[in-house]
Amino acid sequence: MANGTKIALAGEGGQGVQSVANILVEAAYEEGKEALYIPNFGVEQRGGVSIAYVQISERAIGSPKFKFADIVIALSDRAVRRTQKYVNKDTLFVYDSAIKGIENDLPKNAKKIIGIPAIDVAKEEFHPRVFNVIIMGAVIGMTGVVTEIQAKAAIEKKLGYKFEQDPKLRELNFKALERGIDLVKDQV
Amino acid sequence: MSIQPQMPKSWCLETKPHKFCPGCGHPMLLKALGEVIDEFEIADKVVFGCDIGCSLLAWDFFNVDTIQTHHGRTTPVIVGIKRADEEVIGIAYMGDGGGYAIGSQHLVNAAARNDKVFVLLANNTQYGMTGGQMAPTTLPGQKTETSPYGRDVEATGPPFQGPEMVTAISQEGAYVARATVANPRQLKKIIKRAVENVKEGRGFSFVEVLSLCPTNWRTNAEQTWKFVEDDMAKYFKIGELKVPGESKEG
Amino acid sequence: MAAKPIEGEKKVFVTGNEATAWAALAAGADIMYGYPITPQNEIMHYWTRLAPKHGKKFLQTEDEISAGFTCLGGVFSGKKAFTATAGPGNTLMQEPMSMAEMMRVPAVFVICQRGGPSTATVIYSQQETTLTCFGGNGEGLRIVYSTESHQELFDYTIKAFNTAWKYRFPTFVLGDGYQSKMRESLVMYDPEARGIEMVKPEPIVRKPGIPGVDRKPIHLRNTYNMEDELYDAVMDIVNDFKKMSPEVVEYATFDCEDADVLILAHGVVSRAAQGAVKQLREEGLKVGHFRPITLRPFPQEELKKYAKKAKNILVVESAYGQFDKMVKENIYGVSTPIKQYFRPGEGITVEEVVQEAKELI
Amino acid sequence: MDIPIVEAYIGEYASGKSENAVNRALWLKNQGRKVTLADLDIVEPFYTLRPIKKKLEEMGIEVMAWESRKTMGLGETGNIIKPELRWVLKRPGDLILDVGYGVEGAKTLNLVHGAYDNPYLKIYAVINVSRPMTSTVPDIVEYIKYLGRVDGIINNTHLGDETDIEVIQNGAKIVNEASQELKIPVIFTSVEKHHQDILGNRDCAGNPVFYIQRFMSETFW
Repeated sequence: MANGTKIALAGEGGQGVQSVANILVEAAYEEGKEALYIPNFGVEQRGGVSIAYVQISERAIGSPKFKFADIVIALSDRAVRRTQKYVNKDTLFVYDSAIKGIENDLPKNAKKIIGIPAIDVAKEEFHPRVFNVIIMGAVIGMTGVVTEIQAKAAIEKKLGYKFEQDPKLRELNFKALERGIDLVKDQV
Repeated sequence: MSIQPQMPKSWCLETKPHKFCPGCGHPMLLKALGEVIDEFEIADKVVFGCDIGCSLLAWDFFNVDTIQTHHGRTTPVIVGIKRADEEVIGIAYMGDGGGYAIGSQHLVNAAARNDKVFVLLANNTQYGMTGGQMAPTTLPGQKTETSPYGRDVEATGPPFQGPEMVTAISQEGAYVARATVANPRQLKKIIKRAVENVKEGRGFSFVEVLSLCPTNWRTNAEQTWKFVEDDMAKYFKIGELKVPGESKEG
Repeated sequence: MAAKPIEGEKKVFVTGNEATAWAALAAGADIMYGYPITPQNEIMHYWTRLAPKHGKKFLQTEDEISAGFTCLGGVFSGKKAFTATAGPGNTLMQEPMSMAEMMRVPAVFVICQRGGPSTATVIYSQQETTLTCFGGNGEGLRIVYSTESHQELFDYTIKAFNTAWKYRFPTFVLGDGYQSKMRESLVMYDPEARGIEMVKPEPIVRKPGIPGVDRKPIHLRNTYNMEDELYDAVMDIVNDFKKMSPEVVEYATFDCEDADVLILAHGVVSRAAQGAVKQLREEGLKVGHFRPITLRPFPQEELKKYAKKAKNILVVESAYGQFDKMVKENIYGVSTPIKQYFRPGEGITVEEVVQEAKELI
Repeated sequence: MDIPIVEAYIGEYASGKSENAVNRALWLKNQGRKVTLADLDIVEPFYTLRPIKKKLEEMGIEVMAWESRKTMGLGETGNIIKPELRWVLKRPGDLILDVGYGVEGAKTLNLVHGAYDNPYLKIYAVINVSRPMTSTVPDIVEYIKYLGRVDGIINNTHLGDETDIEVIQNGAKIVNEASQELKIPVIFTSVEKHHQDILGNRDCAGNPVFYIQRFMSETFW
């Protein structure tokens, strides 16, 4: 953490990777850390691979772009292929184990490759819409860049207006977060 | 020359005699405008913008604060001033090239937004200052330096109908008319109504004035008036096209 | 209507475009003129949300030519006016910018560089450096601040209004798509509460009194008849620019004094250079970094001093040599070898700069 | 008072109208006549008489043209004619009109009050065979017809510094053929002074030769 944690989150447009990144940096900022988040926007914003570059650190952050990530999270087949270039020997490479046909595309040089069943868990245990919150939990679980409490506060800040109308949603989101943390518990 | 008694008060004496060609339509138009500025006593409220082209010779013409801008860009400069200072009576002065060709997007959008400025455009059917090239308003068959065999409407389109276009796209409160220097009384009346319209904050004002360019038409006095009264009038209908809530001056 | 857009100081975590809009408000800007183009849009979005609450105005124009010219109109009437654009919009806006240069119109332009040439990408580059500094048919008599962070976007947007109105030159905040779109923290503040003196704007036309009666009419032009007449007009501007330069020039140095390798970068790329210097110094390598903050006027003497001392120079930029050209022009006569690392339209990382610098040791 | 000489020089872009007009005016002046030289070039006037106005006036010719310094906005080239030009025919003495080029040709003279009613007016078309638009007999014939009224032709064929006798004589031959076809006389062939020793007083087609000095090279600024 001294030099900061660099995270590349990649998925299909609509999977919510940008909002995970947004909530994550918000939480880090609230916790008093330095945070920097840069979306890759542009043509890929709609219907392409969406990548969020996040850096969280105790110290001031330098270049918004980085060459290698400490953690890569790839949530689709295209995202798996697209994010290989951010992987080096120190990278934890996380992908969703429900993605098919990528066995040969997983990076060979990563420190560790972790498959998590987030898509299935979301579908079976929660609701497909909280898929990205599960992912957020996984990121927190692996990195500890923010505390669970702070993450929940950030979610509350972002979705509080919805929770007020339907308090069950709060519980759903918070449970999803916890489940995400749980998914990677023994992996790192 | 003892033209002094006829000069509007708002004309700047130090810069007279002016630099327009003998027989040019601009001074006639600027005289009508000067008289209107006098009658409304608005010299301290007017910001006058002039374009590139012969209209720029008006840059020091009036005892009125004046900004000479770029070709086609007088409308946005005056709009910018008006948006920042609502008390201004903004007048953008240009030729047919500045208004209908290089600056047409600005005319269209100022009209569509109903910006409360007055765009005053002199139509003399060609680019005078650059040496008499074809303009959007050039008449069919008219010879210019870039239509040496006469304007071919098949290839270059017919004369641009400016006030008609502005009428179609402008909003409630807009004033649109076409006048001619051949009828000075009506010209002044129309300019006065156009100025009044922006002065009262009703909306956008646009007046096209059929003007004279004997220099580039290569016409003598008789031919000059014949060109504006007969030839141009065939394509450009004189009169008010849009008047906020009132009857039109025909 | 709130009394002041920002009371005191507050730490925030926002995008760069948001920071810029807030800075314009804090600087007391009266009106923004703009035309949509990515990655600039959110400056307009935030301005249009914030402005009416503070009695400020906005006009969305038909194109960037108009955004530029209406902005000059706003300044003529004595208001702090600004506009923002990027890429092809910057290209179009050169026409009004050159009029501002000739007529000494203190308009403020925020540039969010995107990829080029042509439409290219909406993401990021440093390829509008030459255009912003020297665009139009003129001599580049403009003040250009190249920022590296949200804090600087905020600081220098405020400063741009003051410099513009103090010296009467069009003034530019040269940012980029990364700075526009990324989120990071900064401290927003009320500049006056920090003791920053805010330069008051004044009408350029419609000064008090009736023209021709109480005072002379103001007749402004940008057209000249004769070579010598234009020469005098341009040289007046050139001389004012030279006179102002020592007061306006800004730069930052990082371990330059004993540096064998001197890394040169501007804008957001400087952050990668700073990161590289830190890392290489930790490894005991004598590497420094010089960053011009004003690209116009350029900190020529200051750069020369360090460039002379170094054994090698490394120029790093997200363009193909635009900054490099500027560097060479300004260190003319210095014989230190120059190596280039050009990534047109692409972000540059600490790792890349480290690797390039190491090759020079 | 003797019969005034009133000549208007017209012709294609860069055919040498102004050069001939200036030399003609100076020649008349040297005959002890009073001469006014008037600039009627309204398509590209910035490149004509204005820059040498002062110099010509010092040589004793009255020049009626704007001075560049006094013509705000004429940086856009500008073809504003001086009001006095309209009445230039009322002046005593000889008058040389530099009309310039343009699609309307001699029609420009409409701008001078009474020009077409003036019994002394001669309109001369200046032709340089080395110019691409007037390099052959048919081209010249078509071009001169297009100009409207033309009373005489001036052969001003040259290639600048590369002019030699062959170029001049070839021009004389071609212009002469065109002249016969148009039934419009060749008034003279104009040639730079330094060719005088070789060429003599007549060109190969028998036309008189008028020796000139170049002034217009100074007008490009």
